[in-house]
Amino acid sequence: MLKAKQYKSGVKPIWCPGCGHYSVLNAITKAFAALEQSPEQAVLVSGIGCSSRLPAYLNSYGFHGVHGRALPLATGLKVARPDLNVIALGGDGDGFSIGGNHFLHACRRNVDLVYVVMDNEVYGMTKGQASPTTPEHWQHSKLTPHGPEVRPFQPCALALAAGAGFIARGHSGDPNGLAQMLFAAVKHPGFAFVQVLSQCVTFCPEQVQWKEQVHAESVGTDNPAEAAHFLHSDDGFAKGIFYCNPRTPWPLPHDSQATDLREGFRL
Amino acid sequence: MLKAKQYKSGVKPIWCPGCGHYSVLNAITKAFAALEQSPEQAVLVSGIGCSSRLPAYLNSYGFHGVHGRALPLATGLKVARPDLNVIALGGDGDGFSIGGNHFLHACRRNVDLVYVVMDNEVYGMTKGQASPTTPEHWQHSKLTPHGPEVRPFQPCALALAAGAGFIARGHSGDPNGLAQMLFAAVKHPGFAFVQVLSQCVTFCPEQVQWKEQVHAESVGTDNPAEAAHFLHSDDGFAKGIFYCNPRTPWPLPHDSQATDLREGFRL
Amino acid sequence: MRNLTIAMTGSGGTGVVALGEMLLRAAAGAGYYGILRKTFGPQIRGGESAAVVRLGPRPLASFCGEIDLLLVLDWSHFQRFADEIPLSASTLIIEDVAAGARPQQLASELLAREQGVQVLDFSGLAQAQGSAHSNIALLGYVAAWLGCDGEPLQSAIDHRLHKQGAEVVALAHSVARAGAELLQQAPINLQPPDAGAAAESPWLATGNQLAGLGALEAGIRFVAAYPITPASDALEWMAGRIESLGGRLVQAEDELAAVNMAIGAGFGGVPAMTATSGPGLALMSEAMGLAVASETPLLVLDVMRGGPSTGIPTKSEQSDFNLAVYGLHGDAPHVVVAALSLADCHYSVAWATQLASERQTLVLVLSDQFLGQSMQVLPPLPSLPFHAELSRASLPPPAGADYFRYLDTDSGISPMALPGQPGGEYTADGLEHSQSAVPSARAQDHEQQLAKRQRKLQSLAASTQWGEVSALPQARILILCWGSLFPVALEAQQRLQERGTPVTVVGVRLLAPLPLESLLRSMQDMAQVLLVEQNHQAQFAHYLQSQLTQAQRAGLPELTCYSRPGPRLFTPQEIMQQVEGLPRA
Amino acid sequence: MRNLTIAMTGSGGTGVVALGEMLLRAAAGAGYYGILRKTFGPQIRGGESAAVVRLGPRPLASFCGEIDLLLVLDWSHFQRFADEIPLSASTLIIEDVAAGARPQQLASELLAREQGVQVLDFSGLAQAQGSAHSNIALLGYVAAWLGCDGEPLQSAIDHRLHKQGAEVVALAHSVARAGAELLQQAPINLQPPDAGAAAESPWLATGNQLAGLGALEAGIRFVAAYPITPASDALEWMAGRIESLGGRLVQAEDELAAVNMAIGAGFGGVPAMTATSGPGLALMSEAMGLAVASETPLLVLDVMRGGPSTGIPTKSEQSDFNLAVYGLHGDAPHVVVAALSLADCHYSVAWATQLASERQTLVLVLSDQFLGQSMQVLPPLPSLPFHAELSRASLPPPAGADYFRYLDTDSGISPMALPGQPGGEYTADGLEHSQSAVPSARAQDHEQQLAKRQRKLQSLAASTQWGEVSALPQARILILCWGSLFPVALEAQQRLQERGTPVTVVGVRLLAPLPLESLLRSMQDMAQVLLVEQNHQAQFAHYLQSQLTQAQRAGLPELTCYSRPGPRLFTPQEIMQQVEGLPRA
Ligand SMILES: Cc1ncc(C[n+]2csc(CCOP(=O)(O)OP(=O)(O)O)c2C)c(N)n1
Ligand SMILES: Cc1ncc(C[n+]2csc(CCOP(=O)(O)OP(=O)(O)O)c2C)c(N)n1
Ligand code: SF4
Ligand code: SF4
Ligand SMILES: [Mg+2]
Ligand SMILES: [Mg+2]
Repeated sequence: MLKAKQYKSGVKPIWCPGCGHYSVLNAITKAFAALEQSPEQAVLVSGIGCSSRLPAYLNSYGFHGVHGRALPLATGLKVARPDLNVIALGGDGDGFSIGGNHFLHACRRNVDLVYVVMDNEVYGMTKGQASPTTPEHWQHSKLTPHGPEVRPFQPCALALAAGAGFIARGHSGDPNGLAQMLFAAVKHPGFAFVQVLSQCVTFCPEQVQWKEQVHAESVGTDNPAEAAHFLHSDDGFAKGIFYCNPRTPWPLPHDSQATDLREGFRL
Repeated sequence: MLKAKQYKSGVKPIWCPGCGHYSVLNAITKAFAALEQSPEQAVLVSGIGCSSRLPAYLNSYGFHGVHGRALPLATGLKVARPDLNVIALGGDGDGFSIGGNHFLHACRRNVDLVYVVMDNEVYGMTKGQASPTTPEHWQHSKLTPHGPEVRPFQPCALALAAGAGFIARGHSGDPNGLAQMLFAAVKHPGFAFVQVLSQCVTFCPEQVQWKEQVHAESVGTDNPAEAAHFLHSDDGFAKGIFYCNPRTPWPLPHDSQATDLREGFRL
Repeated sequence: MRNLTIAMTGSGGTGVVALGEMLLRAAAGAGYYGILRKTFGPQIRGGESAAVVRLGPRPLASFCGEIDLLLVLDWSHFQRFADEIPLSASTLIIEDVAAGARPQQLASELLAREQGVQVLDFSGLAQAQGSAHSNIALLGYVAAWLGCDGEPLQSAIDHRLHKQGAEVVALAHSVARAGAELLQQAPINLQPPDAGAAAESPWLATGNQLAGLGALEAGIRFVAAYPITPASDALEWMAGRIESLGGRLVQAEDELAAVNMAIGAGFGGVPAMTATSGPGLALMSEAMGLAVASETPLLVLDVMRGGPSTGIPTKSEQSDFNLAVYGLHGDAPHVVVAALSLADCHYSVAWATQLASERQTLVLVLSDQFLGQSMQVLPPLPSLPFHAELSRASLPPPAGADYFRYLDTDSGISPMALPGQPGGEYTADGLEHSQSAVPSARAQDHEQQLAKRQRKLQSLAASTQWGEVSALPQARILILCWGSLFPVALEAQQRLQERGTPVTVVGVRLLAPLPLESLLRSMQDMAQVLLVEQNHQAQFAHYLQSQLTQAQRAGLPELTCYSRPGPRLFTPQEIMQQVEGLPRA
Repeated sequence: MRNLTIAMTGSGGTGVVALGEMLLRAAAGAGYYGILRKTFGPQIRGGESAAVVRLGPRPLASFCGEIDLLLVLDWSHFQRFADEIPLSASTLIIEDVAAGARPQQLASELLAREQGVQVLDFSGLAQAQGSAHSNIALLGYVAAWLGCDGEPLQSAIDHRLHKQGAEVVALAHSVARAGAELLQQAPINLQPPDAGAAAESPWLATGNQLAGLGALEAGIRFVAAYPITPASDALEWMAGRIESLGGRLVQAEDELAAVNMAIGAGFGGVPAMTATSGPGLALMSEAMGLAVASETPLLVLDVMRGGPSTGIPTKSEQSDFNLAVYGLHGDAPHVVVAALSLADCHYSVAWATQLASERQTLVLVLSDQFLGQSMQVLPPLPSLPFHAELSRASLPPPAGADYFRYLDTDSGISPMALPGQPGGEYTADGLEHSQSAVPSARAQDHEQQLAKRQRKLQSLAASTQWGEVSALPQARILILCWGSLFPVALEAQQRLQERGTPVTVVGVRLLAPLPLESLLRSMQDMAQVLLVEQNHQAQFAHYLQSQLTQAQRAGLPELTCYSRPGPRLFTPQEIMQQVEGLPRA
C-alpha cells in the first residue's frame, strides 16, 4: 500500500505558484491511495495545456498526446486494454473547444473511463485567451478585446444531454472532497465526467474568489429529467455528484466462435 | 416573384427514387418562394453526403464543402457577408458525427444562420453505416454487425444544452409543414436548427413507417427548462418548433474609430 | 493462353454488377482465373453501373485496354463509361432487346463495324418464367459459352442469392438454364478464352479483403476507423472477424478520433490500425506526427481515390503519394509501403503490421480503389512470417529505475514498456523529450531524438521486401513503378517480349525510406528507365529525383516519366506505347 | 559600424524580458538600430527567461553567435540557456549581488576568464527606494552606458509602465536614475556600440505584427483562427485593429473550423486568412485541399516552431516545409511563400494576400518563431502595391446563362462570381467538376481541371518577387537559403567579404511554384552552391533537387547542403565555417 505522495514521479510541475492544478494532482494521488491503485496499472492520458502536463507528475504510465484528443487516445487504450485503469484529463480548452466532439461522443459511447477537466475558463498555456467556459464579457484577452460575447458552455448539462452516466463537479480548493469524487468516478462502471473548477491565478486572478462561491449540493440523482432541471438552473458553482446512473459500459461482450479467416475466400 | 419550382437549378439529383431528401429540396424552394428570396442573395452551404448534394439542385449560390464542415464554412461566409441569407445543411453523419463540434459551437455562437439536418439515422452516401442517431440495435451495417450498441444522439436536446435559440423538427413526409418551419427559421434572428426526419429508403426501408409515427406538437416555448423537460421525454417523432428564444445574433456591433495601423510601430 | 475481357453495362436495377460477380465465380469454378472490376456513377441506387470481367487460364491481376465482348442490358448512360470501356472495331456486342436506344454517337459506328451487334431476347426469356431478371438469362447464356453452366454456375447463383430463399434461387436456376439453352440457337461468334487448371481451391477476393486478412493474420487486434469510400469494405471485412480473435473494431466519430484511438491501443501494446482514403488521411496528419514523436506503433491503410479534395471518390488514382511521404509537420520520418497487386495487399499490410511494432512508429500502406475493390480469382495465399507481437516481445524489458523509454540505442529502437509492466512507468510524449521521456527543449535532446528516430528506419532500406523485380536477361529498358501499376507493367513486359522487346520491371513496395541501393542496382545496366505512375504531378518521379545525389544522378540512364491521373485505369498498351516511344529504345 | 550583443537572464519575476524591451526602445530613441529576442522555459510564470538585445548603427535583422555583455539578475536555470547564450572568453559579465550561486559548470571557467565578473548591487539600489525592481536599476545603468538614459529611457519606461499608474512610473524613473548614476562609480569595461542616425521615426515591431500589418494593408478583412504559439500574437495584433477597417476576427473552436471559416469568407469575396503553427497546419490539410479544388482564395500563415508533433512550441525551426509544399491529398498545386526577414513578413504576407485572390487558391506563408516573435528597430516600411480586392475586381463579370465558373481559360484563371451577383449563381465544389461547376467523374473533366489549376500558378515562377539576391561581382560561391536564414546569410556574406571571400546570397521567397529559371541563373556562374536551412532532413534541398531535370542538374555546380534543426538559432559564424569548409572554396 502506497501513500498519496508515493504516486508522484518527482518531475517538478511547470505550473505557476498558486495554480489550481496542483490540488488536482494531489487529489488524484489521494484517490489512488484510497483505491490502493498499483501505479503500473493506471494510465493518465491527456491533451495539451497546463493541465495536460499532469501525467508526467505521476508515477503511473501516461500519454501526453496532442491538443484535444485525450479522449480518443484513452478510448482506444481502454478498449484494447480493459485491464487498465484509464483516466483522461485536460483543460477546458482541450476538452470543450478543440476536443468538443470527442467529449460528446465519449459521453454517449460510455467506455469505462474517468474524464477530469480542470476548468479554469481560460487557455492558460497559450497565455490567456478565452475558452468555451469563459464568461461572456471577460475582456482580458487581446484576441477577443470585447470579450467572447458568447454564452459560456455548460459542461455538465451537455454531458447529460450527450448521455454520460456519471456527472460531478469539484473544486481545486477542496482536494479531499475532490479525491472522494474521483474515487467514486473510478468505481463507476462506464464513462464518468468530473468537472473541476481549478483556478488560473495568472490569467484569471479573480478566480481565487471561487472558494467563496462554491457550495456543496447533495443532488445526486439517477433521473435524467431531474438532473436536467437541476443543471439548467445551476449557477455553475454547485459542488457534488449531480447524476449517477450506471449502465453496462461499452464495448459489450459478444459470443463469437473462432473463425477461419481464410474460409470465405475459398470458392 | 418566383414560383417554388423556379428555384431549382435543373441539375438532376443523384438521389434514389423515394429518398426523403427530395421533399426537403421542395420544402426549401417553397420557403424561398414564400420569402420572395432572390436566388443570388441566398447561399446553401453543405458538407458531404447524399443530403449535402442539395445545393447544386438549387438556383442559388452554393458551396459543397468537405465532410462535416458545413457550419464553419457557413459561419465564415455569414460573418464576412451579413447581407446574404446563408443556409447550412447536411446529414446526420455530417452534422453530428464528424461535424459534432461545430454543431455545438454554432449553437452557442448564435450567428444568424439556418442549419438543416436531414436526419435519416444512417450514412446513406457511404452505403449504410450507423450514424450517431442510428437506433442502438440496428444491425444492418457490416461495420457494426451487433448494432452500434450506443444510445442515439438527441440532436434537439443537445442543441438546447449548447445554447441554440431556435429548435425545430420536421418530417420529409410533410414538405408544406417543413416549408413553414424553414420560413420561420430564416426569419429567426440568430442560429436556427431544424432537424428533418428524411427517410433513406435504400438502407433503412423501415423509415417509410415514420409517416405513421410522427405527431405534431405545439410545444413552442421560450423557456429553456420547459424545453429541456420536453426534449428529455420526447419520443423523437414530435414535429414542431420546440424552442424559440431570440437573442441578438453574433457578431455584435462595436463602435470602433478608424485606426492608423502603423501608429503603434512608431517609437 | 488466350485471355478475354467481357464488359457489362446497365442502369440501376438491371443487375450488371451481380451478373459480373456470378460470372466470375462460375468461371472460377470451371478452372478459369480472372478479375472483376465494378464501376458506378455517383448515384447510390438506380444510376448507371458497369462491370468488367477478364478471364483466362493463368492468374490475371490487371486489365488490358481491349474489350472483346460487351453485354448490354441497358444503353442509357453508356456514354458515361466511354472512357472506361473503350470499344474497338473487333468488340462483339450482344444486347438485350429491351436495352433501349443505342447512344447517338455510337449508333453509326456500331453499324459499320466488323463485328455486328447481336440482339437477343433475354428479358423475354426471363419474363416467360415470371422473372424480371434478364441479367440471369444473360448469365446462363454466357456461362454456357464459357462451359461453366453446370455446377459452377449453380453454386455461383446459390452463393449470391441463398439469403433470398429457395424459391428465388430455384427460379434463377431455371432462368439461367433458359439462357444457356439459347446459346444453341444463337451461338457467340467468338472463341471463348482458354480455361486452365486453376489451383486446388482457388480464392475469390478483393484487395481490401486481402488487406484485412494481412492485418489480422499479422496480429492487428484493434481497429478504429471512420467510413469512407473506397476503404470501408476493408473495415467491414475485418469488423465481422476481429472479435473472434479477441480484438475490437470501433467506428469512431471522425478520423481524428479514429487515428488517436489506434495510437492509444498501440501504446497499450495491442497492434492497432486505421484505414481511410485521401480526405481522411489529411485529417490524420497531426496525430500521425504524434505516433512518430512518441514512438508509438501505428498502421494506417490509405485506399487512394481521385483527388484533390473530395475529388472522385469512387475511382482510382495514385495521388496521395506526396501526403503519405511528406505530409507531417516537423521532421517526422516514418515508413510508407505500397501494395503491388491485389494479392500483395495481403503481403504488404502484414509486413507493415510487423514493421509498425518493430520500429515503434507510423507505417502507412498505400493501396487504391482499383486494388481495393477489384475482385480476383487467385491461388490460395501462403501464410506469412510477419507477426506484430513477436517482434514487440523481442525488445528488452525495462530495467527498473534506470529505465529510459527513449534510450538512444545503436539501432535507434528503444525498449518499450507496456502499461501494466512494473518498473516501466513513463509518459509517452509528443513534446520533444530527453531519453528518460521528460519534456525538453534542449538542442542536445532534440538532435539526439531526431537522429534516433531517423536512424531506426534506415536499415529498412536494405530489407529484402523492398520491392519486386521481374528481370529479363537482355533487357536494356527498365519500367519502374509502384503500387497498382505493377501488374499492368508486368503485362506490358510480357507483351513487349512477344514483340521482341525485353524489358525489366521493378515495382517498389517500400517507398520510404527509399531503397536507393536496390534501385540504383536495378537501373545501372539499363539504357533507359521509364517511370510510370497514376497522378498528375509525377509525384514519385520527383521524389526519386530528390533522393539522388548529383553523382548518383549523373551515373544513371535517362529517366523518362509517364504520369497521368485517374479515373481511367492504366493499360498495358499505353505503357507499351511509352516504351516504344522512348528515344533509343 | 560596431554592433554589440547584450544578453540578460533571470528567473520569473526578475523582469529580464521587460528589461530587454525597455532597453531596445530606449536605445532606439537614441539613434540605435537593434533587435531583441526573448526566450522562455516551459513555465508560464516563475520559470527561467532570457532576452538578447543586439544594437548597432545600422538596421540589424539577425543575431550573431557572440555575446559581448551578459547581465545576470538570477543565475538559477542559467544552464537551460547554455545553447542559446554561448559565452566566450571575451564576454563581459555583470551580475546583481542577489543573483545567487553561479552555475557549477561555469564557476571555474568564469574565474579564469579574460573579462572578470562584475558584481553590482542593483537590488540594493532598488530597495533603497522601496522598489523590488532590480531590473530597472540595471536598465538605468546600461542605458547610461549606451547614452540613452535621458528622454529615450524615460519614454521607454513610460511606454511600458504607464498603465500601472503615475506612482509606479515615477518610482521606476528614480530607480533607473540611481542605476544610471552607478555607472560613474562602476564603469563598464567595454566600449558601447556605435549609435547611428536612425531613421526619422524608426519603428519597433515584431515579425508577427508586421505580418498582420501586411495582411490588413493588402485587404484581409476576415480572420478566423485558433490560438497557438507562436502564431497567436499575430492574431492578437490584428484582433485589435481589423474591426476599425470593417472586418472581423473570429476565435474558432479549433483549426478545422478556423480554416473552413476563412474559406467561407473567401468564397464570399472577402479576403480571408488564418494563422497557425505546425500542429494546426496539419489539421488544416484537408480543408486546404478544398480551397485548391474549389478555387477559393485562402491565405494561411504558418509561424513555424520545433517539430514533429507538439515538439518545441516556443522555439524556431524551418521544419514545416514538407507539410507546406506537399501536405495535401491528391494533386493539389498551391502557392508557398516564405518571409525572408522581420520586415519581409510585411512584404511576403501582403504579396501572398494579393496572390490568393488573384489566383483563387491557397497561398501559404511560412514564417517562424524567430521572425514572428523577435522585435526589431527598423526604418518605417513603405506602403506596398498589393491589394486583394483590386486584383479580384479585374476579373470579367459572369456572363449570365453562359457563365462557367471553372472555365478553362488560357491563364487557367476563371471568372469568379460572388454571391449577390445575379447571373453568377454556381455551387463551389471540392468534388471534381466540369467547367460549369457540375460534379463530374469523367477523365476529360478531371484532366482539364487538374491542368488548369496547375497552369494558373505556373506564370508565378517568373514573378519578380520570387526572391532576394545580394550579389557580389567576384563571387564564385552562392549561399542559397529561404525564410529566416536570409538575414543570417547576409551577415555571413558581409563578414566573409571582410575576410576576402566574396559570396552571393540568394533568399528564396517563392517556394512553390519554384522559380527555377531564376535559381538556375543565379547558380550558373558559381563554383559552389551552399544550401542552408534549419531542419533535420534538409527538406528544401531535397525539394530543389526534385525539381531539376537530369540535364539541369548535370550543368550545375556542386550543391552542398548544411542543414540542422532548431532550437539553436543559426549564426553567421556557422554559415561562414561551412563556406570555408567547401571543397574548392
Ligand atoms: C492543434 C493545436 N492547436 C493549438 C495548440 C495550442 N494550445 C496549446 S494548449 C492550448 C489551450 C490550453 O487550454 P486548456 O485546455 O484550457 O488548458 P490550461 O492551460 O488552461 O490548463 C492551446 C490552444 C496546440 N498545441 N495544438
Ligand atoms: C473526411 C471524410 N471522411 C469520410 C468521408 C466519407 N463520407 C462521405 S458522406 C459520409 C456520411 C454521410 O452521411 P450523412 O451525413 O448522414 O448523409 P446522408 O448520405 O445520409 O444523406 C461519409 C462518412 C468523407 N467524404 N470525408
Ligand atoms: S498559466 Fe494558469 S493554468 Fe497555467 S500553470 Fe499558470 S496558473 Fe496554472
Ligand atoms: S442512399 Fe439513402 S439517403 Fe442516399 S439518396 Fe439513396 S435513399 Fe437517399
Ligand atoms: Mg483552461
Ligand atoms: Mg444520414
